[in-house]
Amino acid sequence: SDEPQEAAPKGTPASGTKPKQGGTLRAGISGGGASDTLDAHHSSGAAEESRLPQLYEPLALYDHDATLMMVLAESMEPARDARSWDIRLREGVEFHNGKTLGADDLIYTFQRILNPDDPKDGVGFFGYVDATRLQKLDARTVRVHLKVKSATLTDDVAQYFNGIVPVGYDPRKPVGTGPFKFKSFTPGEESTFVKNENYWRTGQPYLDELSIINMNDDAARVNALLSGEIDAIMGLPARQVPTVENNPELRVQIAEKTGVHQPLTMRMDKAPFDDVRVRQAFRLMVDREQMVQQAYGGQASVGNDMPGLPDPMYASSLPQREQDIEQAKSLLKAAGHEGLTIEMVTAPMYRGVLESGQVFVEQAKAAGVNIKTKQLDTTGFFDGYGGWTFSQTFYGGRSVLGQIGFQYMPDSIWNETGWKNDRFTKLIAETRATLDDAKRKEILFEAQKILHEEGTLVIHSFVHAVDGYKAQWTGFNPSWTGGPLGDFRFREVGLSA
Amino acid sequence: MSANPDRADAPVVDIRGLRVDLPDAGFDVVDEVSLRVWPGEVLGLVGESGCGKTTVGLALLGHCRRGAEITAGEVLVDGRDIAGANDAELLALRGRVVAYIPQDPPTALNPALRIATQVREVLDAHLGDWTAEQRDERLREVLREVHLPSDDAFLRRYPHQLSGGQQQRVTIAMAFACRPKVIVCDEPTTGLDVITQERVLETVRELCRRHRVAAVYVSHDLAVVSSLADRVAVMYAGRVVESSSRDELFANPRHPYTRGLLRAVPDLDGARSPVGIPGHAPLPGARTEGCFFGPRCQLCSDECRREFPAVTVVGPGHEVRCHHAHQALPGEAARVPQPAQALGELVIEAQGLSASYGGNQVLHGVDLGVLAHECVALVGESGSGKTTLARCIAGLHPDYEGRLLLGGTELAPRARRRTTDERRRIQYIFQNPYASLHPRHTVGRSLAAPLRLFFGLKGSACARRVAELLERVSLSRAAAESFPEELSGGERQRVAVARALAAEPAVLVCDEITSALDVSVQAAVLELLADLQQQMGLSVLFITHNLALIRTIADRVAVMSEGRIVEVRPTQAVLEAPEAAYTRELLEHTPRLDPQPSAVAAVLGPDPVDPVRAEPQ
Amino acid sequence: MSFAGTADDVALAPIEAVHARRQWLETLRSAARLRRTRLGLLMVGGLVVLAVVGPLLAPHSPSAFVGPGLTSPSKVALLGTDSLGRDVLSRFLHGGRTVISLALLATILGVGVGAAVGMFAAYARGLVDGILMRTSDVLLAFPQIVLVLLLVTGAGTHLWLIVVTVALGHAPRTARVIRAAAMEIVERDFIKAAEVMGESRWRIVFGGIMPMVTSPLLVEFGLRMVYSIALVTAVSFLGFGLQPPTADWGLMINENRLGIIQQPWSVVMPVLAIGLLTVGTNLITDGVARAAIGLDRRRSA
Amino acid sequence: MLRLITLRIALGVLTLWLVSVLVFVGTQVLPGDTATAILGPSATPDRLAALRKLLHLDDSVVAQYWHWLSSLVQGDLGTSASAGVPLSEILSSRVQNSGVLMLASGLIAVPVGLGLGVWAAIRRDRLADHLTSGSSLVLAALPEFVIGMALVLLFATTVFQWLPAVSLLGPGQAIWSKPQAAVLPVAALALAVIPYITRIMRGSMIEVLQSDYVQTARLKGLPERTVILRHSVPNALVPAIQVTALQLAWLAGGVVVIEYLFSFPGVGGLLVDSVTGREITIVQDVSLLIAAVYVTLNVLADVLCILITPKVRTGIS
Ligand SMILES: Nc1ncnc2c1ncn2[C@@H]1O[C@H](COP(=O)(O)OP(=O)(O)OP(=O)(O)O)[C@@H](O)[C@H]1O
Ligand SMILES: Nc1ncnc2c1ncn2[C@@H]1O[C@H](COP(=O)(O)OP(=O)(O)OP(=O)(O)O)[C@@H](O)[C@H]1O
Ligand SMILES: [Mg+2]
Ligand SMILES: [Mg+2]
Repeated sequence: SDEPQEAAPKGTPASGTKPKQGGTLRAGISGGGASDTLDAHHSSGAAEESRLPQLYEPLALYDHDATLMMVLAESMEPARDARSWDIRLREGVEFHNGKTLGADDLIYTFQRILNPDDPKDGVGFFGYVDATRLQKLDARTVRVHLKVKSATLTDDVAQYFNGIVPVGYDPRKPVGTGPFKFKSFTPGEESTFVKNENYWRTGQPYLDELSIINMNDDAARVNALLSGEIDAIMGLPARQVPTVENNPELRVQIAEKTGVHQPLTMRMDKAPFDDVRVRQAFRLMVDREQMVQQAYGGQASVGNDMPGLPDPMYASSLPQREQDIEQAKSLLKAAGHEGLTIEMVTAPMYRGVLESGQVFVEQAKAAGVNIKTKQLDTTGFFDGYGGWTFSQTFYGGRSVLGQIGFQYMPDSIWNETGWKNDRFTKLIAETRATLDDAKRKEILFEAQKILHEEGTLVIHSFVHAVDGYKAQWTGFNPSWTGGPLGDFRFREVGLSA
Repeated sequence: MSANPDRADAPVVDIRGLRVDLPDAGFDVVDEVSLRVWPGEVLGLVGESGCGKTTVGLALLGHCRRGAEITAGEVLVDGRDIAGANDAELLALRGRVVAYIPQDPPTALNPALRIATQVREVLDAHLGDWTAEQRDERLREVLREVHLPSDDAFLRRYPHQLSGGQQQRVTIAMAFACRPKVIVCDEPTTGLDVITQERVLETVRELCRRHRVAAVYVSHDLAVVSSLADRVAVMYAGRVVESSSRDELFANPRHPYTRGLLRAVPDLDGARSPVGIPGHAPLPGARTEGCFFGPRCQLCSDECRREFPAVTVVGPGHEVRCHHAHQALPGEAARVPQPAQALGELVIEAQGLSASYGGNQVLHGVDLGVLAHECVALVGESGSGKTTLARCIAGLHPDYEGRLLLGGTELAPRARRRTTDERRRIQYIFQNPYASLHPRHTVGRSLAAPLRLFFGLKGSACARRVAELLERVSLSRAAAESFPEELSGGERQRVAVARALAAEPAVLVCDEITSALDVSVQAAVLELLADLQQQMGLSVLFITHNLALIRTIADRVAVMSEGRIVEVRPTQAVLEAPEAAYTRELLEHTPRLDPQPSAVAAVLGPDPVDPVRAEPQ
Repeated sequence: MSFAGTADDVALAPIEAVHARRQWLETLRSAARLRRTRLGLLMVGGLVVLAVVGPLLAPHSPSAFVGPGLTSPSKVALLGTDSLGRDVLSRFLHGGRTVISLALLATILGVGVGAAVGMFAAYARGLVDGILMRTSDVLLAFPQIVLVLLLVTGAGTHLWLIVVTVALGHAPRTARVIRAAAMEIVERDFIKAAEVMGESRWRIVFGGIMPMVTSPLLVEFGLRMVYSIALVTAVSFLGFGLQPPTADWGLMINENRLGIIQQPWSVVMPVLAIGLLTVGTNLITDGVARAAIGLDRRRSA
Repeated sequence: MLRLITLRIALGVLTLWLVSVLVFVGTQVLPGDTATAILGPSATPDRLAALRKLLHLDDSVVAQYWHWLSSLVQGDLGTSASAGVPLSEILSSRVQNSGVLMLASGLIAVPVGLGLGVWAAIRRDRLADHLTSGSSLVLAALPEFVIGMALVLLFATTVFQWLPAVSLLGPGQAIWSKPQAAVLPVAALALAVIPYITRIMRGSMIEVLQSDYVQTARLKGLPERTVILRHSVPNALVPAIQVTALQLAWLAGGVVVIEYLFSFPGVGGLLVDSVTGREITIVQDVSLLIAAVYVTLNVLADVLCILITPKVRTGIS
C-alpha cells in the first residue's frame, strides 16, 4: 500500500506566498522540561518532536496529506517472503559534520536503537528487526533481516525519533542530516539552530536561524505571541483564537482534519467494563457536540469511537453515535450498574484532557453515573498506566492501521484497556496480508465496526491543531497528524516574500 | 543649711500651678504643683510610686511622656518658661541649663554606643563654639569629677561593661557635663546596694555644692532624702501635700500622710517597729472626691471628703495641704512584743552548700540552719547569693553541691524529685508579688492549687478553705474572685502569703518579699508576717538587703557576702556589736532616717503598746 | 478596687465555678472596638456568609454548562461564563467553602501543634528544646512550596494532604513565635511557684503558660490564617491543589487566567474575594494585636 | 564572639545536612522514577530495567544518597539523566536569573522597607503612618500571585501595555541584558516583602523611640536627627534584620509562584518541571539550594546582629 515515493521539496504553502530566504524564527512550544534531550532516538514528547526533526531525518515520514514519503531512503523494498528488506539510501546526503551518509551509518543507527542494553524508542515500532543481522550490500544499501514477517517496515520507521545518525554519534554533539544544525540547547528552556547550508533539499531551509522556546504555560505562550516576543506558538487555546484573529499582525493556523484524539479508556477485563453494555452506555452518555463546544471551544470534530479520522481507510460510513441517555440508562440497568459510581484517573498530560474529562463527568450525571476524578501528575499517571480501570489518555494522529497496531492488538504496548477480540485480531491480520486496496478497506471496515460496537474507548472528538504566528511568516502547512506548526517542519517556513 | 524660703535671690526653678494631663484618658497625673528651688539647694521630692514624681521632674525639662501633656501652670527655669518654650529653645535648654539624671542607668544608656560618645555628644550639642580639644578636656574632667577613670580604654567601653554604680556615674557625668544650673535626679540610686548608693549620693552632693547647681532629687526613700536634701516636698496622688525645710519636716511633720510615712520607715537603730498606713495610694483616674488621702486617713472628716484642702502655711516655709494640719494623730496601737517561743530543733539546714550558674560559682560552702519557730534573717548586698540559696532550698536551683536537710532527711535538689510532703513543708514566697501570682488566674484559683495538690481539696470544701485563708491574711472573701491586676501590690503579697500558708508549711522562705512595695505597705505586710509566724509557729528564712527591717522580725541574723556566710548571731547582738568587718560596713552605710534619732522619737511619741492590729482598715 | 479589710460574707461558690474572664475573649472584645477590626470582620464575615449560603443562591449548578466558553455577562450568566462555559457567578458562589475550610483547618492544625511544641520546648529547656527547635529549623529551611510539590505529587491530591502540608509549614513558625513568648513566661515567678508546689507539667503548660501567650497566639493564628489562604489558593493556582471540576477560587484563577482579556470576571471575582479575605483577616489580626498590646500595657501599668 | 559565630555556622551546616536527608527521602516517595519519566508510557520493562541500571537507580537508597551528597560536596551537581548534560549547565543560568530576581527585589525591598518603617514610626499616628501602615497591612495580606496578577493587569495587558507580561529570555541570556523582563516580577516580589519589613521596622523603631535611652538622648538636648540616626535606628535594626533575613529567605521559595506566573526562567519553574519530570537530582539540588539560601541568610543575619550588638559582640571574649 505505502508505495515508496519520490520525495521532492513539496508542500507549497497553504497560505501566503512562497517564503524568501533569511530571518530568524522564534517558536514557542510546550511539553518540554528538565528531562529534554537532543538524543536522536529518544523522545519524551512534543519538545523532542519539535527539535529532533530539525537535526535528524529518518528513512521515511508521513507527509502533510497522510501519505508516506521517503526521506533519507531512496527506496525500501521487502523481500517476497517479507522476512527481509533492502534499504537504499539517498545519494549525496551529507551530515552536518561533512561526512556523507552511507550504509554504515544506517547499520550504526539501527544497532543504537535496538541495543538491548539501552533500547531506544524505535524498538516499540520495528523491534522485530534483527540487529545482529544487518547486512551491508554496498556503500548505500543495507539488507535488514526480520525476526518475524513484516510488510510495514516503511511505516514503522517513519517516526521523527528514528533519525539516521553518523557512526560514532554522540548526543552531546548532535549531528544529523536535518535542515538545521545545532547551535545551543538548554533543557526545558530553549534550543537554537542554524541553517544547514548543505541541506539536500535544495532551496530549503529558508531560515537562517531557528529558536525553539519552551513555554509550558499556555498563558505565557499566548502572552508572548501577543506581545511580539516570539513569532509563532503551537497549541493556541481555542478561546484565544478570536483574540489572535482580531490582531492584524497575527495569523491563526488551524489543522481541522487531524487524527489527534483524547479518549476515555475503559479496561475491559475489569468491572464494570467487562460488561460490554456498560461500555456502550458510556459511549451513549456523551453529547459529542457539546463536548466539542465546551471542552475544545469548537476546535475539534466529533468522533465516532474509532481512531484515524483523516485516513481514507476510516470507516466514515458507520452511523454517527449520538447521545442517548435513556438507552444508556437502560443498558446500565440491564448490566446491574444503575447509579454507578466510578473513579476516573487523569493527569494534565495535554491541553484539553482535563477539560474534556470535566465535560464528560458532567454529562454522565444525566445518566445517573457519578464519576469521581482522581488527578495525578503526568509521570505518576503513566507510571501506573494500563492499570487504571477508567482513565483518560491522548494520542497523536496516525493511520487507522497504524493506530490499531499501536494500541489495539493484544501485544500492543499501548493497549491500556486490554482490548482483545479474537475476530478483530483475525481481521487485522487478514488486512495486513491483503495486497488489494479495496479488499483491504473492506476487511478493515469490518474490524472498525467491531471497535465501533464493542470497543473500549470513548473517542468523542478529534482535536484540531491550532497555531498562531506573526503575519510576516509563511509556510506553516496544516498536517493531518495534528503535528503543530506544520508538523514542526520549519524547513518549509520563512518570511513571506 | 539654708532652708530659708524667703531668700532674697531669685529661685532658679519656679514651678507654679503645674498640671500634667493625659488628654486621651481624660484625667490628670499631677495638678496644682508649685515648687521653688534656689541655686545650690537640693529639693527632695518624695512620695510613693505612681504619685507623679517623675512627671514633675520631666516637666522641668519641658518633657512629657507619650500621651501626657502640660496643660496648665508655668515651669520657670532660670527665668525662662519651659512649658511654653518651642522645640528649638527646648533643645538649647535641655542638657545645657537643666539636666536630667535618669532612674535606671542600664536602660537609660544606649547599649550600642560607647560611653565616651554618649557623654561627648552633650558637649557637642551644646558647646559648639568650643574647640574639639576643649570639649575633650571637659569630657575627661567631668569623668574625673564623678570618680570614673578617664583613660582611653575606659572611654571606649560600652555601658554593659560597667557596673551599676559606674553606669550611674556616667549618667551623672552627662548631666553635669555642660555645667547646668539645675539638675533633676530621678531616683538615681534605686537598685544600687547601700554602699554604692552612699558613694553616688556623695558625688551628687559634692558636685551640686561645687558648681552651685540647684537639684531636684526625686526619691521614694525618706532616709535618702533626709541625708541629702535641704528642703523636702512630699507628694501624694499627684499633689504636693507638704513641703518644708528638711529639719522642720522630719521634726514636725504636719500632714497625716507624712507622719504615717515616717512611722512606716523601718528603723535600724531604734526599737520602734514600723507601722503601715492602711490601704494604698490611688493611681491617676482612681482618685476620690475631696482629699485624696482621705480614704487612708485616720483624721478624715466630712470636710475632707468634700474638698481637697488648700495650702496652709504652718510655719516659715512650711506648707501643708490638710484640713487637720494641727490635729494630733491618735495614738497608734502598736504590737506587743510576743513572748519568745521556745525554739525547737533544726527544721531546715544547709550543709556545705556550693551552688553555681554554669561555671560561675556563687555560693561557697554555706552552712545555715533554721530552728523550729525561729525567724532567721539573711542579709547581704545585692549579688551576694541570697536568692540563690533560697532557690536551692525551694528546689528551683538543682545545680549545687552539699546537702539540704529537711527535718533531718536529705532533700532532692529538684522540686519535682521531692515528695509531695517535702514540697508542702517548704513554702517559698517570691520577691515580686506582681510576678508570682498568675495574672490570668483568679486569686481563688491560685489559692486552690496548693489545696488541691497537697490536700486533694475540691469544690466547696476548697472554697471554704480559700475564704479562711483570705481572712487569715486580712483580705475579704470577695477577693477570691478577683484577678491580681485588681489588687494593689500589698494585697497581692498577702495573697502570696496566703498561698504559702495554704500548704500548712513548716518553713517559709521569704525572698525580699517587701522590696517591691511602698514603705507604707511594706510595714503592713511585715506586721502580718510577724503575727503569722508567732501564731502558727512557723520557721522563717527572711531574706533582705534592707538591714533596717531585721530588728522587727528576726531572731537571728545571717550575714552573707560573696556567697559566704560571714556572721550568724542573734539579731540584737549583730546590730549592736557586729563582728565581721563586712557587717560593720553594711551597717555604717545603711541610710538612717535622721541623724538625731531623738528628734524623730519625739515626734512619733513613745512606742505604741496596743495589741496586734488584726486588720488594717 | 480594694479588698483589704472588709470581711463581708460572700456566698461561697466552688472555685471552679468562679467565672474566670478569659484573656482571649477580653482581647477579642476590645479588638472589636477598633475600627480596623470591624472593617476586617465585615469583610471576612461577608465572605464567610457568602461561602456558606452562596451555594444556595447560585442560579446554576457550578459544573453545568450554560453557554459557550468565556462569554461576557448576560441574562443567563450574570458574570459571564468561564473557559468551559460554566456560570462564573455560580462557581464563584460555590468556590469559597473549600478555600475557607481548608485554610481554617490547616491553621488550626498548624498553630495548635506549633503552639503546643513551642510551649513545651520553652518549658522543657535543654535537650528537648534543642531537639524540637532543630527539627523546626529543618522544617523551616525546607522550602514549603517544595514540600507541597513533593507530597502532592507523591501521594496524589487529597484535601487532607493539602491541609497537612500547609499545617506542617505553619507549625515550626508558630512554635518559634510561641516559644519566644513562652521563654519569658517560664522564667516568671508564678511558673516557678507552680513548679515548687509540684504541679504537673501538663497543667503548667496548658494552665500556666498558655493563658499568658493567648495574645501572640491569637495574632499568630490570624497571620497563619492569612498565609494559609494564600498558600491554599497558590497551590490550586499552580495546579497542584484542588481538582477540577471543583469550584474553588484558587482553581478558578488558574483555569481562567488565559481568558482574562476576553472575560475578566472569572479571574477578577476570585482574586477580589481572596484579596478581601486575606486583607480582612489581616485587619482583624492587626486589631487583635493592637488590642492585646493595649491590654498588656494597661495591665502592667 | 568568634565562638558564637562558629557555633551559629555549625548549626547552619547541621540544619542543611538534615534538610538534605529530608529532601532525599522526600523525593524517594514520588511514584515512578527518573527512568519512567524519561521513557514515558511506552516504556517496556526491559527498557526500564536497562535505564535504571544505567542511572544507578538500582543501588541502595543509602548508596544513592551518599553518591549524591559526596559529589555535591565536591561541587558536582550531577548529570541530567536524559539530556546527559551536567546539571551545572542547566542550573547555572537559572540560578543566576533567580538570583538576580531575588537580589534586585531585595535591594529594593530592604532599604524601602526599612526607610518606610522608620518614617512611619517617626510620624506615628499621623497621616503618613496611617497610610504606610494601612497599605502595608493590605499588601502583606495579599498572596504574591494576586499582587502579580494585579500588576500584569495594570501594566502589561489590560490597562497599560508598558511592560512584558512574561519574562522570556534566551538560553544563556542574562536577565540584566533585558531588564524590562524583570521589572514586573521584581516589583511583585518586592511588594510582597516590603510590608513585612516596614511593619517590623516600624514596630521596633517605636519600641526604641519609647525606650529610656532615647528619652535620655532627648533630655540631653540632642537634635532630632542625632536622636533618630544615632540612638534609634541602629538599635531598632536588630529585630528588623532577623525579619528581613526571613523575608529574603522567603523570596527563595516565593520565587516559585512568581516565576510560574511570569514564566520566568529561574529555579522555581525548573523545580516545578523537575518534580513532574522526576528529575530527582534537580529537585534535590534546587531544594537544597533554597534551603542553603535560607540557612545562609539566617546565619548572616545572626552574625550581623552579633556584630552590631556590642553587648553580644564584646560579651563573650
Ligand atoms: N504619659 C503617660 N501615659 C500614661 N500614664 C502616665 C503617663 N505619665 C504618667 N502616667 C501615670 O501617672 C502616674 C504617675 O507617674 P510617675 O511616673 O510620674 O510617678 P512616679 O512618682 O515617678 O512613680 P515611680 O515611683 O513608680 O517612678 C503613674 O500611675 C503613671 O502610670
Ligand atoms: N540566672 C543566673 N545566671 C547566671 N548568674 C546568675 C543568675 N542569677 C544570679 N546570678 C549571679 O549569681 C550571683 C548571686 O545572685 P543572687 O540573685 O543570688 O544574689 P542576691 O544576693 O539575691 O542579690 P539581690 O539582692 O540583688 O537580689 C550574682 O552575681 C548574680 O549575677
Ligand atoms: Mg518615677
Ligand atoms: Mg535576690
